[in-house]
Amino acid sequence: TGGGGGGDSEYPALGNYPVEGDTVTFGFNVPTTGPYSSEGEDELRAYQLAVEHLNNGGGWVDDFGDLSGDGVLDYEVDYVEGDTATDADTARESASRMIERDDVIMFSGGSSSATAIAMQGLAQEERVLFMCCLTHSNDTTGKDCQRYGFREMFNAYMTGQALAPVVTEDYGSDLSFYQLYADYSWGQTQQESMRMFFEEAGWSEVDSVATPLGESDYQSYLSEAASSGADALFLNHYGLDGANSLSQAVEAGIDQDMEIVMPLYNRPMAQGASQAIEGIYGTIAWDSQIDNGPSNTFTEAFGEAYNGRVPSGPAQIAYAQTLQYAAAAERAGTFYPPEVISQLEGYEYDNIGMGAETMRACDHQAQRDIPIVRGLPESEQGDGQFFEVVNVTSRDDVGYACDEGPAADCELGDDGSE
Amino acid sequence: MSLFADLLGVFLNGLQAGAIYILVAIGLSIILGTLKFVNFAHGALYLVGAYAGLLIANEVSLSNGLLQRYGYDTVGLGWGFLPALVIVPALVFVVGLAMERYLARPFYDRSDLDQILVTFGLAIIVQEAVRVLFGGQSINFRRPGWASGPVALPVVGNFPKWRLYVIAITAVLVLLVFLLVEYTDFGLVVRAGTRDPEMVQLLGIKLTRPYIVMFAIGAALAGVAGVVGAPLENVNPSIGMETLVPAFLVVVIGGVGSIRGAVVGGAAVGMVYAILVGAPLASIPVIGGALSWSAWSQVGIYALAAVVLLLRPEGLFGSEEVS
Amino acid sequence: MSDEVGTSTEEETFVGAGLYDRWRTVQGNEATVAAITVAAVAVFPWLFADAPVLSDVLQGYRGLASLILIWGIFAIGFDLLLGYTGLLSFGHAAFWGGAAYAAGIFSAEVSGLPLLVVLAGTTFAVLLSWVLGYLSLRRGGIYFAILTLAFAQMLFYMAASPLASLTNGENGFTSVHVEPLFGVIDLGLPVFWPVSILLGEMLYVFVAAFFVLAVVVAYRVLNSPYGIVLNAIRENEQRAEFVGLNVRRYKLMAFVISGAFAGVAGSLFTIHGNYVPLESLYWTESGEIVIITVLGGAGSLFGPILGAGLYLYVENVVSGFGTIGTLWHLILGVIFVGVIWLFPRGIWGIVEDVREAVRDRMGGER
Amino acid sequence: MLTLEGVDAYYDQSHILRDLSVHVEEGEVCTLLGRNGAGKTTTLRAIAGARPPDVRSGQIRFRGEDITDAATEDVSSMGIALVPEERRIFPNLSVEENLHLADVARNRSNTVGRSVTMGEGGMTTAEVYEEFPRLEERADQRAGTLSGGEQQMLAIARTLKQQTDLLMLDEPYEGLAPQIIASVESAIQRIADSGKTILLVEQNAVAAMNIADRAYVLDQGELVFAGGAEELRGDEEIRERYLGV
Amino acid sequence: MTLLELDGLTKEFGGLVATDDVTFDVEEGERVSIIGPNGAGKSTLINLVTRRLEPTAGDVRFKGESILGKKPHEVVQRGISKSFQTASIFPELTVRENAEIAALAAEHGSFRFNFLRHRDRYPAVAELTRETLESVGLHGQRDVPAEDLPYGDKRRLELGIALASEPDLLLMDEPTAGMSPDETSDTVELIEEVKEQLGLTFILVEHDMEVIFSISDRILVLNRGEIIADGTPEEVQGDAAVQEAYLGGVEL
Ligand SMILES: Nc1ncnc2c1ncn2[C@@H]1O[C@H](COP(=O)(O)OP(=O)(O)OP(=O)(O)O)[C@@H](O)[C@H]1O
Ligand SMILES: Nc1ncnc2c1ncn2[C@@H]1O[C@H](COP(=O)(O)OP(=O)(O)OP(=O)(O)O)[C@@H](O)[C@H]1O
Ligand SMILES: [Mg+2]
Ligand SMILES: [Mg+2]
Repeated sequence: TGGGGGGDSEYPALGNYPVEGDTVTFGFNVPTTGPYSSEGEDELRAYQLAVEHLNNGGGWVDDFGDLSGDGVLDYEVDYVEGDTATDADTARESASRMIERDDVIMFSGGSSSATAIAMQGLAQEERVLFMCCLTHSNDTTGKDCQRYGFREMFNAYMTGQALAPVVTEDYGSDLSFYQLYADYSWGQTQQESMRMFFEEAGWSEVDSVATPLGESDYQSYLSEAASSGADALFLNHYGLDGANSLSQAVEAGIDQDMEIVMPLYNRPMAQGASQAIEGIYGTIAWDSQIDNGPSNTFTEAFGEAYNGRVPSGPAQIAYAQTLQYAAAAERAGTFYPPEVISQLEGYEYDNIGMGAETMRACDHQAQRDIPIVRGLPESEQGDGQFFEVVNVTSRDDVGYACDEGPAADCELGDDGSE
Repeated sequence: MSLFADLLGVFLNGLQAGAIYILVAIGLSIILGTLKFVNFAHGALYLVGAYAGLLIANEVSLSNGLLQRYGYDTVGLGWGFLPALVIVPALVFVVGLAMERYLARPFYDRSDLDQILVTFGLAIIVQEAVRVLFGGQSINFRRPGWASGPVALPVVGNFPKWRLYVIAITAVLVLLVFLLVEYTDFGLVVRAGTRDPEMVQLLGIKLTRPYIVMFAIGAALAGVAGVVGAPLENVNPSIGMETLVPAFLVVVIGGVGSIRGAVVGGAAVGMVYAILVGAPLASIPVIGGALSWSAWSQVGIYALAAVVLLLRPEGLFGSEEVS
Repeated sequence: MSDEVGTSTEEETFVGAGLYDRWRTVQGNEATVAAITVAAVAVFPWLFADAPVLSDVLQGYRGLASLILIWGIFAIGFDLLLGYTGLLSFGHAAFWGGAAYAAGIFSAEVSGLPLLVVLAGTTFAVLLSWVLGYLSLRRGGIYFAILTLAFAQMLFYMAASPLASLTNGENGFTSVHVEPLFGVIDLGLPVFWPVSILLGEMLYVFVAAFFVLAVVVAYRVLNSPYGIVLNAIRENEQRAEFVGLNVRRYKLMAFVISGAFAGVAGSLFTIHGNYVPLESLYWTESGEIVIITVLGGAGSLFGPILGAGLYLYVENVVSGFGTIGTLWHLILGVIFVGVIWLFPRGIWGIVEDVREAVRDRMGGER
Repeated sequence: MLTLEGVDAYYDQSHILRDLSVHVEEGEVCTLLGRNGAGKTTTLRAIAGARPPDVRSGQIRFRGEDITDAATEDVSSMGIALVPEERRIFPNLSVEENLHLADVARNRSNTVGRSVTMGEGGMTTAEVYEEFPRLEERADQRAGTLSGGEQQMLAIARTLKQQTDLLMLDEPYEGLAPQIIASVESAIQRIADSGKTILLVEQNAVAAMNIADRAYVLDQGELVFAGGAEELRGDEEIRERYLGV
Repeated sequence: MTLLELDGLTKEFGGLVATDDVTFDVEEGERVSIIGPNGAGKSTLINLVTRRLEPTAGDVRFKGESILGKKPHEVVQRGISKSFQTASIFPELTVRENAEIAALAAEHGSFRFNFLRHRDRYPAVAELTRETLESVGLHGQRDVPAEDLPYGDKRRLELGIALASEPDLLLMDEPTAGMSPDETSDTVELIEEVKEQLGLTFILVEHDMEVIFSISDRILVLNRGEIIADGTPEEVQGDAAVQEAYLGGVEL
């Protein structure tokens, strides 16, 4: 190799290319303060692990054919951290510091769609690649998609598709349901896809009511839901909102009369709602219970590095995204972003524990399987385990064409090459 | 479902939503009314009450924050919920004493502006200290069986038990404070001092002690609000500020210094909120059809405050100051 | 009045004092203020981000330099209200964020020409501050603070949900589209060499031009009749009314002027970031500008700018320094309380005290 | 019993009392006369420890103890009571509550944990009502809604309940109808007869002379006359110049 | 010409009647003093004229036009100015700036959009400021912060501020309160001087009889909100009711 970015490179300068010196810097921008800090810190552990493996081998690096375990393109990998505070404004500032001051060649992070979308926009402007971590909004690879952003995580649309078959099989195919949704883009798209796919499956929507983002008291809404006479309640809330709405629903005895479904789980939510998640269906990014080679390798490596800690779903995505970037750069033989992008677009892989996947070229959305889980009883929770995986819905049952669903609104923008 | 049941449900929801605001607002209002002290750190007392309650009642496992980093993976005494309910008010009372003595008193003679700023700064410090120590994550405040789960009410149906307790606790505390202020010598001195502190002193009554006690009572109420209110939601470092802003609105709506005002103001905010969310309006589409009123519920309480202030600047039960 | 200055200079017996007096008149000169500001703004980004030793210590970067200037504009305007008129608004996020959204939406829907975008955002902020000011100024003191807070929060919740079709809600407004300046100069490109060594991108020049303008305008306002009228209102509102001044209209004007500054800053923020975060309307943003202004020194022209620099530096650079970094909020809170307690005139006040002390020392030697 | 020595008092920068020396003997009725703005009220406030005014030099002693810088409530609990000018009743409290405040001050069990030492012999509420039957009629009315005269009665009545050795009255007849004045006058007379010391401030020299043993006349904060009541009656010039008669 | 007419002016505070059906006229060029015991309602009366208080009943006419419903600053713009009981100045501003504020209000009216024009570009304002400071003898101290002035000078400045608004009618509430005899006589002189120079009409509230008798054409005596006497100093001095209510009628 050697075309990595030194003075003799065949590509023009673009973004932070060429890389100066003999180290290449990655930026990891996660919430280390704020409501998602516990998740952010787990992601950070995974990122650090990824860098460690890239430089010295270990974990998936030994299995990825493209990676050597001796840096990337012969550059040693260094990294800088930033704190998004789960706030789009802060995230963007922090990212621009990495790009401007620390000359990162790639950055990653997320843990909320707003921050991911904000950072992805910056990536496109600055011509620095952004590997999205945890972001579930349709918009990330829909109307706010970018040439310089890639998403491994699935989205709200796919969650609806994945949940419908599993839930209807368990509860029956002719139930009526009531939806509460957080009144912002993620909540709205989540609510729409739940309605679409559950009505397709034979259920009928009684009503759906918007709740303000950041609401902490759902009692009034839940009373309305309880008196609607519906058979099931979908709580399209995420993070703290979700922890509150779910635990308050159980508190109000809604689970006695209705089936509750929580389309998207994350760990802070499970910690917040703890006993209330028992038996409640939802989707998660990844879970250590998923039993296959890459999953087990990762769980093991992570545990080894961090005192036996069990990695969370976002940690797995963080780790995967870092290695995917490095592998693409190796395949491209350069850090020149347009070349790396073309290596990632349409890339087929089966090495991160979620089955065979494609990073679709038309919207940069990974086409992959989706784990369906139910919450564990409180007594069985702990050690990073909150759910049991009941099914992994195959990617063949979810997804949409490039001119359908969110992808229809996606325009990727140019890659900045001349 | 009958209209009656609907309305009753909305009423009950409004009441419980208002209850916590009332508890926080009363202290805020009394302190502002009697001591003429603007306390933006009152929400921090709510926060302290919530975390103190949590740590007394439960054993909490931390997943980040400074404590966790230094090896304290689980913190908390785990003594149970009832001891927390008893200890927290006393604890926050003491915090209130200290706050009056060391923060408020040096600022009595300074402008409102300085008072707002210094207490705002303190609120940030407390919130950030909690965040640094315990991490930013939301913690579930578990309660024993008698205080959790639903109870079947006639007409309304299932209703969370703890919320009924909250309404009851609020009612009892409000009544106690009301009796204290209206029917005891201590209250008499405080009420007199509100109007003419110098004359009270001319009669030979030292005011520093009643003032510090009043401050601490206001603080303790916020602490109680924290320990009874936090279990409704999850506990995290920003709940203090999130409670403070609406509580201030309640004070302003009700009229500074008036217990009655705080109660009516709190109930009004709760009701407006419950009505905007509730069924009678939820089904009426706004122009454009797609939106329902519930999206306006937060906007609604701020609008209520703005309207009251514009029409009746001194608040519903406020007295026009004679300058 | 000029003859008076002349006489007093003549009366001075000591050369040193005469020089000092002349220095004061020069210092009081608007052109001088503008020149000093231009000079400072011209070397600032280089010193901050590229200067040999200094920048390694500071760990600054150019994007932050322009952001500091943008917040500086916001803070200057806020101080006209807080420091000079004595009104504490807890709702200035409404004008900052409102202008940011207005500018963003304008750029997407009408025209992305930077000057027009700034004009659109500022106009919106002016109109909004006129309405909110009219309503909030019905009451003073703490009520004013809470009313402004309530209106701003209302706007935040509206932008978050009911108006999400316009604002893109929680995800922030992503469709900002900024065109080249006058249709020809791309803001993202470096200025011509060698000026680019100092100034970097055109965007900085664009922002810095507004910053200098803001300083000059604020200086003008403070030296116009408004300067003393606003001061008079702060010191003794009732007396101001009883010399025949329409205090409420002057307060409203102060509010609107500060809204206009916030509007310019908010619009520049949109152009700077190509994106409008929903948080720009949240009350914490109002809290930040209060902290910045008070920390820097309310009631002085340059104090708040210092405050903006310090705050943003701590927020964006110090926050990355390991353990201390995660404590940055806490540390700022402690400093803030300390400043209010011990140095109500802020950092600028300390600077002035030191200057005074040095001058006294020199005077003693004379 | 009470001595002021060379007292200078200020409101901010305005110099009100200038080198004032006054003394009051145990058991006497002493009056302080002077035109509007002469500084009479200021003197009483200075004694009572009310701030402002600000006493910058001189000394005030009560029974030998220096009370120049003592807190208001401490002065009060040493047995000095002030009925201030204007009707400083508590408008938001009922008449009964206003009167009860005096009990609170007196009764150590009712104050918030502070021990109080006070003189003997204040009236009970019943006695007060006997003295001012109008107040009994209005016992439950908010004091702010009383007429001016009734408010003045209440202000005096409140202090009559206190156990005081030295009673300072600032224009107690202000705004009272003649027959009420008579009743207040006789009440004061009775207090005086019971051996209490009284320092009475009046503009109405006639009324003051009726009960006073000794008089001081103030002008622009300076003492221009000190002597027996009889002596003042005889001093045409002082009366002419400083009392406007 | 009749400058000011009060017609049945009544002000109640809660139950308390502070001024009770007060009716009187003030002619142009007249110097009227109002005296009366503490709480008689003198300040209340002044505040009613300056529109700081809203009357319960009655009317106030200035130059033949009712000023009820006007804002205080509008009343000042029409030519009623007030000097305050306790020194009401702008402490942190310099003496010159204090006078300048009033001069601005006089020259520019109650409000103007002129925030982008330098202060020094208004010669008329500067001129008026200078004149004012000269007439109260503070020109020499113009650059001193007002709070550093001795008390007597503060009162002068306070009077200067009132004069700078170029009033037709000047209301003065206890202008010599808190002054030493020397300061008082200086102030009397100052008032005399101003009265000669500007030919002002004024209403003076004072407790100091020397001041009152030396400068008023007419004295009104107020007691418990009612006018109990109205006449020349000699007439008032001889009035029995006044003796009784105010001067203390020492008939021994
Ligand atoms: N709070 C204050 N601030 C400034 N000056 C004051 C204050 N109170 C009183 N004065 C002034 O102090 C002087 C003396 O006032 P004081 O009230 O002692 O007079 P007095 O003899 O009681 O008069 P009166 O018979 O009118 O009650 C007056 O000139 C008055 O204006
Ligand atoms: N804002 C107010 N609220 C209630 N009562 C008031 C108010 N202002 C004045 N009063 C009452 O009205 C009456 C008249 O007061 P005013 O100040 O006019 O008296 P004054 O003649 O100026 O007395 P002084 O000579 O002491 O200045 C007094 O009894 C006073 O207590
Ligand atoms: Mg008096
Ligand atoms: Mg008066």
